[in-house]
Amino acid sequence: MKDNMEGRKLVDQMDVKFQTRDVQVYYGDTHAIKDVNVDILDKTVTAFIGPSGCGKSTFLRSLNRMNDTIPIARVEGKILLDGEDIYDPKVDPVQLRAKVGMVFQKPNPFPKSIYDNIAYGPRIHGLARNKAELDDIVEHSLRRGALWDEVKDRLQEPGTGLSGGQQQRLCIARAVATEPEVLLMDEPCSALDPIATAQVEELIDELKQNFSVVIVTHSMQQAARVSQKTAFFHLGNLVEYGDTDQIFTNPVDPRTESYITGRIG
Amino acid sequence: MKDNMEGRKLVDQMDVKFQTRDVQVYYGDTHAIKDVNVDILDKTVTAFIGPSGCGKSTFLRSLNRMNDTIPIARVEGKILLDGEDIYDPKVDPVQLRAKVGMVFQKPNPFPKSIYDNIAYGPRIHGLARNKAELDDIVEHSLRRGALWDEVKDRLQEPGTGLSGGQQQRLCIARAVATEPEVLLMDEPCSALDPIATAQVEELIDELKQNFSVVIVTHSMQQAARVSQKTAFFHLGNLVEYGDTDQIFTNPVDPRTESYITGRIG
Amino acid sequence: MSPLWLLILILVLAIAGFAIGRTRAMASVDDHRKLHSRPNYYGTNVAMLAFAPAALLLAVWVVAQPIVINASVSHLIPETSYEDAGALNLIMSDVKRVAEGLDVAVAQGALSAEEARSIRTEFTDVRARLGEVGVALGANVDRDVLRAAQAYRARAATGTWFMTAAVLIVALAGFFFAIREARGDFRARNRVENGILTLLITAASIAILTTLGIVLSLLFNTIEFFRLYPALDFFTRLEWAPSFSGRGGASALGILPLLWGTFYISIVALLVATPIGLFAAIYLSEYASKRVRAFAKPLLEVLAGIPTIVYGLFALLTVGPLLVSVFGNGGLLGVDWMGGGRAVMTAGITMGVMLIPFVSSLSDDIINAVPQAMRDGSYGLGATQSETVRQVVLPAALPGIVGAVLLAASRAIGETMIVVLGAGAAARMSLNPFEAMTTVTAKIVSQLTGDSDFASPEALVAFALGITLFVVTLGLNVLALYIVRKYREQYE
Amino acid sequence: MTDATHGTAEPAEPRRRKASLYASDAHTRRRNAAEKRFRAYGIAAIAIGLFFLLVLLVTIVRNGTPAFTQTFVTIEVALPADKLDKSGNRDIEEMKKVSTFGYAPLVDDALAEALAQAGIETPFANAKDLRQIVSASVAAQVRDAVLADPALVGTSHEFRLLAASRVDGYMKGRVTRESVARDKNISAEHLDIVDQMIAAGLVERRFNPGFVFGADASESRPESAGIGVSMLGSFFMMLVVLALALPIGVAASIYLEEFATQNRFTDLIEVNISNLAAVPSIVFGILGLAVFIQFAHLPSSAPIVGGLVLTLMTLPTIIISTRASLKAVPPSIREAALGVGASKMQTVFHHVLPLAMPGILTGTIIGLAQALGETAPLLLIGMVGFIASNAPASFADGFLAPNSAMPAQIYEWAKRADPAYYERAWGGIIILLVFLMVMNIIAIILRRRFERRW
Amino acid sequence: AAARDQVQVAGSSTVLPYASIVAEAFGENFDFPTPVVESGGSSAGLKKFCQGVGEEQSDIANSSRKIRDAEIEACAANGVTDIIEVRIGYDGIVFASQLDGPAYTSFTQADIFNALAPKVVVNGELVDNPYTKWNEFNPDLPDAEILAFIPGTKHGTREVFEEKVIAVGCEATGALEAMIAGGMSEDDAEDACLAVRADGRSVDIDGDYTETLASIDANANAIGVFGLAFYENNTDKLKVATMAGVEPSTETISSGEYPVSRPLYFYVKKAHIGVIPGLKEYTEFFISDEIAGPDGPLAEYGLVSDPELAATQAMVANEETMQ
Ligand SMILES: Nc1ncnc2c1ncn2[C@@H]1O[C@H](COP(=O)(O)OP(=O)(O)OP(=O)(O)O)[C@@H](O)[C@H]1O
Ligand SMILES: Nc1ncnc2c1ncn2[C@@H]1O[C@H](COP(=O)(O)OP(=O)(O)OP(=O)(O)O)[C@@H](O)[C@H]1O
Ligand SMILES: [Mg+2]
Ligand SMILES: [Mg+2]
Repeated sequence: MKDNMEGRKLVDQMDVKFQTRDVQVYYGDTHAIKDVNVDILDKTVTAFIGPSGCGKSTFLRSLNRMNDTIPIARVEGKILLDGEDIYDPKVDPVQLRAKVGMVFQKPNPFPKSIYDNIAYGPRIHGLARNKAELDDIVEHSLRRGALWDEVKDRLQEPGTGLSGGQQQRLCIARAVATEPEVLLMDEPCSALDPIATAQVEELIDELKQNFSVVIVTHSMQQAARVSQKTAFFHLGNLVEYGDTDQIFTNPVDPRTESYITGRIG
Repeated sequence: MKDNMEGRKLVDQMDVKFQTRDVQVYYGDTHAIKDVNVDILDKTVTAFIGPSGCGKSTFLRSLNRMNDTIPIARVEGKILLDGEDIYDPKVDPVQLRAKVGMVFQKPNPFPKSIYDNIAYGPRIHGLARNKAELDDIVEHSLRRGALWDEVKDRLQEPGTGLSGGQQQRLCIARAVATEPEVLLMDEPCSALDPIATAQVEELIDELKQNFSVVIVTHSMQQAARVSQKTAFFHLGNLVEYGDTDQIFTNPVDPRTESYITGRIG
Repeated sequence: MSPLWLLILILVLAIAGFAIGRTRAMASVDDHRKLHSRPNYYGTNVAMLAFAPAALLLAVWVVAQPIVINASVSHLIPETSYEDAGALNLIMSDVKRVAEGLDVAVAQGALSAEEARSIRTEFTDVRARLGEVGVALGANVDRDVLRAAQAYRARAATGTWFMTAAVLIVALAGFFFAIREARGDFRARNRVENGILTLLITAASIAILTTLGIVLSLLFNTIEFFRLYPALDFFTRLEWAPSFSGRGGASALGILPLLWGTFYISIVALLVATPIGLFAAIYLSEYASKRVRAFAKPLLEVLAGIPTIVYGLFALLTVGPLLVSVFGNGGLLGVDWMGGGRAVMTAGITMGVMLIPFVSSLSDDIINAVPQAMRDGSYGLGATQSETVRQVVLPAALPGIVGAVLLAASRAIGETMIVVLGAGAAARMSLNPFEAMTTVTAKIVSQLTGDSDFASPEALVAFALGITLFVVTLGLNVLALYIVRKYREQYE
Repeated sequence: MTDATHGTAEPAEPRRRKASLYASDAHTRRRNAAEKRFRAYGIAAIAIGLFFLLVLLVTIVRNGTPAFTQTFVTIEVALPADKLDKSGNRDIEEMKKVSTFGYAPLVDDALAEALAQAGIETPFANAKDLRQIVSASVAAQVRDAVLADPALVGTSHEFRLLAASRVDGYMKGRVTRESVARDKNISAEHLDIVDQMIAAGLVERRFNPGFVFGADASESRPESAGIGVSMLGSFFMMLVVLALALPIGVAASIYLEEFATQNRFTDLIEVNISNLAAVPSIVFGILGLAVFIQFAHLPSSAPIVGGLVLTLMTLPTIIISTRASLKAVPPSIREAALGVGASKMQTVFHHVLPLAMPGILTGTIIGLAQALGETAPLLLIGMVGFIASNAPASFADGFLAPNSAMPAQIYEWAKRADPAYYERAWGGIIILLVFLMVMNIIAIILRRRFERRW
Repeated sequence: AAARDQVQVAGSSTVLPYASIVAEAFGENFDFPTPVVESGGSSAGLKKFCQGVGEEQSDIANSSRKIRDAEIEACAANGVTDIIEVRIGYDGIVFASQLDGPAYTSFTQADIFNALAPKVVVNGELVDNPYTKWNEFNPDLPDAEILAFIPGTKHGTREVFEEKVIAVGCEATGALEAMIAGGMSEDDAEDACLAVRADGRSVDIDGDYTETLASIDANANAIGVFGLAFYENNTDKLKVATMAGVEPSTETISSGEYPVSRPLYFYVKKAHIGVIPGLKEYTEFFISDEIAGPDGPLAEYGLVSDPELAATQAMVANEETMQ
């Protein structure tokens, strides 16, 4: 209860979606995320960049409590969504995750048909009143995921029989279908060709009109193209966070500069 | 026997590693690869590019008969490695795969320690005489895979507990450890940051001194940087194959041009 | 040399071969990396070639030699002394017994080897001499039999000699052949793996052999049964009432009420075991802490290890009366559905309890093997754990779970003790699950272990029941396989 | 819970927008309720399972523990030479001629003597009437002692003799004075004597090693029956089962799951195996009798035959569970191994099999449990009945000499008329379960080591 | 294979207790190993016995009934021709109920028939059995629900029960006559007499007496059919019913006063005598006065000893086979 009050106090800007305070994540003894404080804005695309293994995925997963599923993972500090502490015992992680959708780094389609993969979220959240509506949602989501044309004739085939990039887009479409308020995307374009990438970036642009999007990417170009804010992680630390333009043109921290210019990894 | 003779006849250039003639791949009724004829040269890096779902992985997998593991997949046509038909019943796919290593699109570490992940190949192929040699191989491979520094203190931890990019590098290191003559890499850098990418590209460059490398990539820049030959696939067809320079500067087929300039996907 | 010693000898040869093959292969190349396979494969190849063919020959020989000798010796019996093949058979078994008896006598020192070769019925009471060493003979030994027996022994000795030679030759041939092969470019691994594959196939065909054995061991008596009892009655009659008083065909031996009881009871058992087992499995693998799981799972498995007689008594003394007090006359519900404690429900529920671990433990392992990424994908969409389990994990684990349930069903069909004590012995065709019924299996056991005339249809019917049940379950299994194939989902 | 405190009933709104995380909407509440129900089902399922287990175990233990103690009578028995060795030259062959019928009166006299010494009056004129206090086995016990040590003849020796089952039952509360009224095997007078003997310290109830280690006894002397020898029978059978069923089962599964191409033949094998699981166990007994005893001429009543039959019976269980767990290993693991040039065989043995191990071990545990508790097939191969052999003389004898098995022994005891056997049957079940646990513990520990998620 | 050195016995589980007592005493007193006595039913035992002559075949079959002609033929077909039949005594078959239950003291066969037959004679007419309580047809019997646990059709006891109780009752109550009068042939009527009602008041027990006992335990009014020996070992739980006023005991049965009993047998393969060590000795020991006599351990256990034991002893001594 006290936490809660405090939480509410912290919300001063209305367009802050996520506030994190001194977040630490441990895997057993490994300290994977150290003291991360970041405010993620609403209706904004935030990019997480940083060398492989620096903790981007870990931090991203802590934003919708996906780390709960890893037995050895432990999160400390405070993460507020709309001013509410998501690690509060009163919070139902299920509801949280419905609000904060996620696309994983490794595509993980269900061993079901393509249709059922997409329809899964809407079904459990009761987003469709009938079959026709559900069909609509599926088509719409697949279109947004830039996959519709490739799979429209094989909706009943298993999602696991798709190519790597197709699976990735399927997972994007699946996440979009539940209409989350925040979408966390872990390298959503890693297996996509430039055109598909462009389509996904378009989708991200469209989503940001109403929602908040957080994207992990290794492509500076992509970060520069789609995001308004960028956070640079290094060895578990949030080194720098600010407007994307500023980070890419005029980074404050020397490490950021080295990374962007390709000197540290 | 006859096939074999014929195969030998076809070898006119000594530096051709793979020759494929009218290769077709089917998944059940889906015709995923159509009439592909391509000569992959020794000591050369060949890049496969093309929109997602066009059949790059499928074709790559048919080069070391990994498609054998998919019950519904069927390969027709002729694929010659050093003039010998790899689909000849006399050919031992195991030996073939030891010669033709592979890095998969989705990182798939064994649920074993990092050390054992790397050491597995050398062990079964008897590449090390003793523990010290094996340690050497593991270290060397991890270094080549640009992962050594990150994992040298946790070699006994499970490979599945690594970050996405780390897993990808682990799989690269694992493939390199068996010293294959040809290395097939399916989007090896998709989850890597620029620096790690550069290191892997360096590795590829190094490998091509002695071996043949085939790499699937969605990054035109990467293809241009590392490869000498480029093959462009579209909807299961090999649209164009030639010197990388030529493909990127002066493509013959309009589809290639559209793809490279970002108009079709 | 006796087969056992021969076996040990070739085993030693194989072990030596392993070492030699390995060393030779390593020596054949300057760098062992140039070997096609790992050195151990070369060693194994030598061991395999030295051992396997020789052992196989040995096995075949040990089986075939008596048959061959039997055939050759039977010519020594004058044709006048027997009427038909059956009688010759009898005489020959006597011959063998005498021959073995002589062997035993020699081994025990009751006869010298020379004596054994030369004794004559005219001068020695062979039966008595052999009786002294504890060899049972059916009748006094006549001259021809003894002569044949002596010939039998002589030929057996020669045969054994040849066997020793042949087996050793084959072993050595394999040995040297493989040693010669142990060179760097030889594909030893492929050879060894083919050997292993052969073993695997052999193991798989044991199932076929068992089936064949079962069918054959039931078939003759079944045919005999149908000679005595009309098949049509057996398959279509709705009554099961074997009689005792030698009233011939008065027994009613219709299988249908038994089959009905079998399926009714099995279904009740599965209705108990499947949900409980499945929910237990889900809880153990998805919700329970490691601690709880490590403790609850083996405990549940104890249920599978409690002897069925305990379950039977449990059904009879606890479950039955309990059910009667609920569903019986003057029971809690005020209905009078249940006359006595013995009922389909009693047996079904008890059997269900026994089958819980079959479903729970096996399913738990399978559910646990579903990759975490599947669950993550579902949680990431805001699914609750139960939605994840029901819609993602269970479908992925379905083939294994079906296997577990089928196994439980099989067990239910094959169970006897619980049925006898819980459901009774009376065959009945009724829809009321609170009535006593019985199963095919229970009747197989009771007719086999009963007191009726063993040549009568009442006893032989057990075999016909066995084979019919076999065919029926075969059909059900084909159906199950078909269904599983249709709904199979593969992850990744 | 959360929903309870924040339970403002909002109208059900399909798309939750900007709702507080702390307050759940109706749809989520419904889902959470479903979740809780689901979880409760799980707990309930386990609770039901464990409840039944508890009930069964309590029944077993309550009925079975009395079997572990037994009532003994300790008395001096005079061993007069004129009765036991008439020739007087201590020739064993000669002494063997005196049968147990000759020894029985000695025990009667000893009893009478002991009572007299303790000052207990007997209403019986004839010492023979006292015989009903001690077991029918005591004459044999004395005789064995004398034949083992002929020097005892002519002396008095103290023996601890088994009390008769009725006396034992009296000590354990099973036999009461009312029930004795119509019992011709013992009378109230005997019980009076026993009461006084207890007071005099001649009768005591103590742990009975003979039950755990001894051999079966006939119907008329339950007090001397033990389960030890049949435990050895079970042990040797389980050796056979483990040595054959596990490797054969795993090998067959590997072939079917990893190597066999799907065709009619493998379908046939597959259907066959699941069908074998449904074959009643007694049919395996018929098979065993026909194949192993009548065709292969293995000795009947021998644990080796029992082991072979049980192996065939257990195979389907192991194969089905092994196949299911092989199937559950994700294909990406296989691809990874094949990709570095491992052969299929290596892939299976190095990667797939270890990952499938938990399921294999579960199948083995369940299969062995089933095999260990099975009676019906043993009925046909001659392992059920009165097979009071002694412990096997050698390892090979363990497989070949006639023996029974624990479940068969328990089954036999449960059928016998004397209620003392009923208690022994339950006691046997306790031992069977302990045996089972010991057998499974290794498998359970191994299974925990192999368990992992990926 | 090493020669078998112990006597191998198989067969009836009714004879098993007696055989095991004898085998045990035999093992204690002779140098021969204790015989192996398998149970498994008379049918299985005789089948094994008739499989053939030889070391791997069994020596003795215990049987709770006389060997049948068809079985003798089957034996002969397998070369088992010389069979010695040994009758060891009689098994009394008794009715008993819960100790605290109603007292069934004045049974006759007719009462049992009236209680358990599907059709009975009421007022001279053959009707579907209307009775639910014992005292409805015999006021001397208790006012208790009819419930009987009778041996299942696998048991030899059932045959005795049918012939010595039900069939007798059928005739006594006039049901047989009524059936014949109703147009049945004599054979059919005799058959029909033996049926029992199927409405759950008569329950077949395929298991053993322990199962019957457990069933009785759970049903206060029920009566069950037991062997005399079993009853005598369980007097703490069971109360025996008299039959035609006679209480069953070894004495009343051997004198023939108590009508329901059956002989028990074992069969010896003559060909094995003299070759299987101890076979003859075991056979003689079994029927010696010390063992099978009225004061021997078998009688003590509940076997009704055979008044003509001496004749059997002589027959065994001479190895007289069945013709
Ligand atoms: N196992 C499979 N079963 C059925 N169809 C498949 C399977 N794998 C791939 N396909 C189909 O074959 C086509 C080619 O797939 P492939 O994986 O080769 O594409 P790709 O070029 O590698 O694409 P990406 O860049 O997205 O990885 C696609 O349409 C895909 O859906
Ligand atoms: N399940 C796990 N168990 C143990 N350590 C882990 C686990 N997952 C990640 N780590 C470790 O935590 C650190 C951060 O990992 P994380 O996955 O967040 O990296 P990342 O920034 O996403 O990298 P990448 O770009 O390669 O995906 C790494 O050192 C990684 O090895
Ligand atoms: Mg990551
Ligand atoms: Mg691909």
